[in-house]
Amino acid sequence: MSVTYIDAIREAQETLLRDDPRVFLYGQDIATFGGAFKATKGLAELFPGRVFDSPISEDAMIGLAVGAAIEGLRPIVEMQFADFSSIAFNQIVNQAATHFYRTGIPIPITVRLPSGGTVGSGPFHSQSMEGIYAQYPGLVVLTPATVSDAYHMLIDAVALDDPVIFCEHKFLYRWLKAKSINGDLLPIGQARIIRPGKHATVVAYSAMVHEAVRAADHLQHDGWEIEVVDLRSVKPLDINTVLASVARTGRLLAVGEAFPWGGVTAEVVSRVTEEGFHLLDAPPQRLNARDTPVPYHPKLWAAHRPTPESICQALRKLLAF
Amino acid sequence: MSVTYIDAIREAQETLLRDDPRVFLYGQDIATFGGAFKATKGLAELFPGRVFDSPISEDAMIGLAVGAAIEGLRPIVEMQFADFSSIAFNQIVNQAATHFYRTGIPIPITVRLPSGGTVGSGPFHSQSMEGIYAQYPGLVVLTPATVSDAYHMLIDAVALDDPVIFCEHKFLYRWLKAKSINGDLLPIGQARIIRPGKHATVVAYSAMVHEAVRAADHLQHDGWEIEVVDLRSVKPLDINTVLASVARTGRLLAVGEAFPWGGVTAEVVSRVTEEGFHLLDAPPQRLNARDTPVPYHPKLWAAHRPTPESICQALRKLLAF
Amino acid sequence: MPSFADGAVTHRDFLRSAFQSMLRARILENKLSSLYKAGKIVGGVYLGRGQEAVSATLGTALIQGQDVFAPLIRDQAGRTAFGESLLDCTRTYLGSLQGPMRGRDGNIHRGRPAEGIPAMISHLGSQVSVVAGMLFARRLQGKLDGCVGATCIGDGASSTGAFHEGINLAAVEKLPLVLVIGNNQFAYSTPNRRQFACADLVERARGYGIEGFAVDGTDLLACASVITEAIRRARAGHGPQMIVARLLRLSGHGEHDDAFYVPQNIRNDHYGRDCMEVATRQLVEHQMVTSEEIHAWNDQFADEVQRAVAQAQQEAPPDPYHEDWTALSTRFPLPLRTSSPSTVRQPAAQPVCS
Amino acid sequence: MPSFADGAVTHRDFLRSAFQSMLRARILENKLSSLYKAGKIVGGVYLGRGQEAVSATLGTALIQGQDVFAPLIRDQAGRTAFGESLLDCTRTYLGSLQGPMRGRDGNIHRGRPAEGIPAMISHLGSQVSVVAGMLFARRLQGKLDGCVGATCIGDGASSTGAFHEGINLAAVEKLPLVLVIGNNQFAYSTPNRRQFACADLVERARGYGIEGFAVDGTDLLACASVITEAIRRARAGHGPQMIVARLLRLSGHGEHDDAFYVPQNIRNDHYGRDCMEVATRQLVEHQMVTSEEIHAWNDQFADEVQRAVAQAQQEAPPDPYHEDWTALSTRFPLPLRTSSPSTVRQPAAQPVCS
Ligand SMILES: Cc1ncc(C[n+]2csc(CCOP(=O)(O)OP(=O)(O)O)c2C)c(N)n1
Ligand SMILES: Cc1ncc(C[n+]2csc(CCOP(=O)(O)OP(=O)(O)O)c2C)c(N)n1
Ligand SMILES: [Mg+2]
Ligand SMILES: [Mg+2]
Repeated sequence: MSVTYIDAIREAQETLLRDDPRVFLYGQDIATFGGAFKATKGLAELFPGRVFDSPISEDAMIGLAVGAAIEGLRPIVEMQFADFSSIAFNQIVNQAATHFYRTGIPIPITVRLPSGGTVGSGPFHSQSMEGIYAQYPGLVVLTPATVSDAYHMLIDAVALDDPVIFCEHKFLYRWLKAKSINGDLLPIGQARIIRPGKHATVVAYSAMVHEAVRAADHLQHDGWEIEVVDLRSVKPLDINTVLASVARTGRLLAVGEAFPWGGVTAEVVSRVTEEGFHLLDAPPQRLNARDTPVPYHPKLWAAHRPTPESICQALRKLLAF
Repeated sequence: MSVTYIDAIREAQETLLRDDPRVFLYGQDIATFGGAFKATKGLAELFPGRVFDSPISEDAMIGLAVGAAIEGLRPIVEMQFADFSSIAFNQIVNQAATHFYRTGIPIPITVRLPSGGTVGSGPFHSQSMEGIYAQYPGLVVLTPATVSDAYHMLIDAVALDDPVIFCEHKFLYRWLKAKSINGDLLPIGQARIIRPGKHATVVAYSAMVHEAVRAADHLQHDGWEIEVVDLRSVKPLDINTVLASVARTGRLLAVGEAFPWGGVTAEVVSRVTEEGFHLLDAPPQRLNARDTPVPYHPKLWAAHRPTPESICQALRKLLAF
Repeated sequence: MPSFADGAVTHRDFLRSAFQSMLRARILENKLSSLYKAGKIVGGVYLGRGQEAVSATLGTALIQGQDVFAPLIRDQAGRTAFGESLLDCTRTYLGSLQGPMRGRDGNIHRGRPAEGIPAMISHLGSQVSVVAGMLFARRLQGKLDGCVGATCIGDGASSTGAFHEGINLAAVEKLPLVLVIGNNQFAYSTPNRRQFACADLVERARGYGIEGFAVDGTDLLACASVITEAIRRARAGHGPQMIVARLLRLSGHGEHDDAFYVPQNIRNDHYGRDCMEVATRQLVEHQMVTSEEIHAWNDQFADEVQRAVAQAQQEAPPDPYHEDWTALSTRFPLPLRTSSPSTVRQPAAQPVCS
Repeated sequence: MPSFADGAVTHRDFLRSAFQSMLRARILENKLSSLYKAGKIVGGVYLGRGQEAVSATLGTALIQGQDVFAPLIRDQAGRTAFGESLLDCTRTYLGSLQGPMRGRDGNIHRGRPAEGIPAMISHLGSQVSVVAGMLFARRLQGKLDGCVGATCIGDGASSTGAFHEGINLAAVEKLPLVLVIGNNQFAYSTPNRRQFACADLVERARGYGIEGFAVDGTDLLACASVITEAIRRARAGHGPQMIVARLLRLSGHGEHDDAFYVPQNIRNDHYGRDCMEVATRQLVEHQMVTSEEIHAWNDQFADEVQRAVAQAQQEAPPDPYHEDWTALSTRFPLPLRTSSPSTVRQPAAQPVCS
């Protein structure tokens, strides 16, 4: 018996629909079909009139959710792929994100973005957009890396009064399994030390947490103890946990799967150098995807994103400094 | 006799239309009306059939430009305000930006974004989106700060074979004047030391260059010599010029007008700490706008963005370290 | 023939009320224009001059506290008719901390979403789906009966993808959405022929599977007849209604714009006439108002406007040092575990997909 | 009555040619499906099964080297008819470095833009304005005469803002754009009733001020008649043409999908029939082809497909170590001053706005 990451997301939505009458689901192919990734499988039958197939209108899907939130509901919108949220970009960053600041009325919508690369998915079904949305004031951007976090953080996302961009990693959907959803809760906005160590800190989130842990396991053979911090939430960003870790290790590598200019890893490195410069024994480093669209071919894709090998390599360089 | 920043942009477009038959202009209200900011004033009459009023369809405007570029033309698209490019987001980041990598056919379009804050413009007519676009592979993102750069860089933007996001600052449009457009050329991708100094480096771009220079002038009274680097282009980012400056001063403050999470200043700080950690005598700092939508009221706006006063304050803290 | 009667409101009362809102808006907007020209308002000033008949009719026919009204750029008259106070307007334009936008947003970007008036963002077309969402939510909550949601949009905004997605979604959901397109022949400076190629935008209705009406937007009686009928149909469950009102914007795009690009022949033609004059003539002729009443109203409204301006002007602006500089209603960091329930939630049943 | 004649091509030749493309595509796609099921293709496989008549007719009626054809997800037949080689398909699906996308993009996301075949991005609706732009550019260059640009789209994609903005812009510019909407009744799993509320999407044409045609997409003769006429009208300067072809997708959305959600009665109805069978019957009955010919073609095409697959399979994949990992055609840093002309450009005249 095991629970996958996608099971956890489905379960969270079932829990939410059951426990909170304000919740409804809106998205393409999420009713009868149960969603492109089956994250809503069976929910339309379990909760008649609460799960809706939308037209292929991402802009209007978010507009509808904002309107429903104004009226006191808590919509969860599924984008079929994170990449298609580019169509809803304006409604997300200008309508939803500014609403509370402008009017005092919060917009508790949750936008689920199936994110990140998988084999053969290519430039338009692989993107990681957390670093785009996090730039806009008024959004909370979550990036769960574990089965239990996928569950609890989605529940928490809907409980938050602000719009949440919920970045689920497609690679983890079926690959990541846990015995059960555990009760190891942390509040939104708090990072987790997922693997303790003392020689260097790797800050990662989403699927990269697992790649980082593998790299750390590998370096263990050489006697290196690498601490891995799972950010969980990229906005707000729990810089205190990161700083505390860097205080112990003196070395920082920030790893992300998004494009390399700016984004989460740049924010992490900047915050650490601004606030914890004296803690650093070596120049902090970043490892991101390459600066091209995400390639289709598995061989290119494997070289486009960070892997345990490239993380090890970056860590060895950092440790040798 | 003087030339303003907006004159320079208009002049560049006149030069381009005259010298290059592949160039045409497309945008809302740019023909008879000459554009919301008069950047195309008179050009429709001077160049019949080369300057077009578009429908209010930002997505299709960029799609049209991409198609025209495939056919060998060099469209310049004016967004009425940078903020409205959020509607064209998908066509810019997914259609235009990926095209060369995918097909080998470059897309030489120039998208002009009237950017940045001005008094009373509020949340949707004030945004600075350079840090959003720069995250996407396949785009060049330019941010001219001077009258001459506004002219020469727009000419260069159209000469580049890649899509260029040309961020013009609305505040500079009429406020910034020069005697004439000078011949002080630098290639795209090269930063300029706009004010030499030795105690600290301020890296800025667009309107913030002028605020930084004012702050530097002010600190001069106290004997501080502040070097100001104008990035000119935020992608590519000329880290060598920045590093050389930091090598001289040992101190870095990155100033931007965009929202504070990520973006240009985070990229600058991260690059400097990664590559020039040993050059730093103090923790590098950032100064950005506040993490809220850009407020309407002049009093709020003045406290939302960096000003000479807040830059001075940040510099004093940095110098005191 | 459609009737003006909507519940207890008689034809005469309806028209007098709409007319008063037109007048109040015109007087207010004239004042805003002078304030702008005197440098007392920063940013832009956008007027609904020439569009008051359409807007006021809509606002009058809607029921405050029950319906949704998402006004756009030229809807001062509709706002007034729907019950927005003059102070909401002057406070927003003048940046008072007491206004609904507290100086954070300005001019026509104001609203009271919790009272059924969404606060528009600039991006044209974006409000259509928001209103649809409000109606959709009410249906889910079993509160939709008898409600309608109305929003206005220009000819130019009909070219936005957001408009298309929003109205199509409302049609699919068969929501009581009333969409009023004010075709004032220009979008900023851009004439209709550069905006769309059909003869009349009302021809779009059929393609969305919704009902469409064309109306002379300069004619208050026509507007009252058509708009109340469309609202009646929406209320009665006929789904979205599209009304295309033809008229001319009698000001610049904003008060910074002299509208030099509007040719004289267009100004002179039928739709170039001023709906205020037409309405005055109509109501006087039909003996629904007297000139004396109009004079009295003029004085009364000028006085109201004057007071609304004076009050907003004397109110405190927002103070950046006391401003809450956060865009979130949630205060991070959250106290440990309080964002999660006290008991550990376990999945209800076996995961379906394992 | 529209005629099939387009230049020198006779009715019979046209239909035989279109039929051959249908057959070639069907055989190729069957092969792709097996390769996918055997794990030889990563990512997705998207088939045009049941839509070949529409697509092949379009591709056959367009002139390679002169027209623009922006195929979408279900256009293998149209691609083949327009002259795309089978190798372009197999190389892209199999990730060969020799293919037009060089392993950087896959499956149906391929094209040769310089040869009039834009390479679609996934975001539905986005290609409409790109094709409009290609035509617009040709007009500016004086090269538009006689050209048309065609693109295909599904019923679901008609709900996108990009579709609306693109077709409206093409109508405003009166471009020779031919838009073929393949209404296969489903968008992935979503049925028409959750996608739009009009009776037939062709009713949208009027609202854009363009000409519209409805056609039975399972009927090759009808498709040939209607689509060639629409293309003729576009070529003759009548502006954009919208064709709505009704049919049923005879596969899953992709080969991972068993389409359980398509009800049996829809499968059984008129539009559920297979256009290949219909076309075979039609052409045999009209004595345009013989069964022997069809058999021979079957063998020939199977052989061609086999060879295209085998060749792509043996070709080298892209090599990450030799990949040029830049998304720009410009190589930065630019050499000093070469991006600027050698002489200092000075503004031509006095600045207009100073
Ligand atoms: C998506 C978008 N693009 C551009 C603008 C800039 N803009 C503001 S109003 C306007 C003209 C609107 O014309 P129309 O819709 O006809 O309304 P009208 O002003 O005539 O009432 C434009 C182009 C905008 N607000 N939103
Ligand atoms: C903007 C956008 N949203 C969602 C998707 C995901 N998606 C890919 S194909 C598809 C269904 C398309 O349906 P339709 O347009 O009817 O074409 P068909 O597949 O039926 O030929 C969806 C939802 C997408 N590609 N683009
Ligand atoms: Mg208008
Ligand atoms: Mg379909």
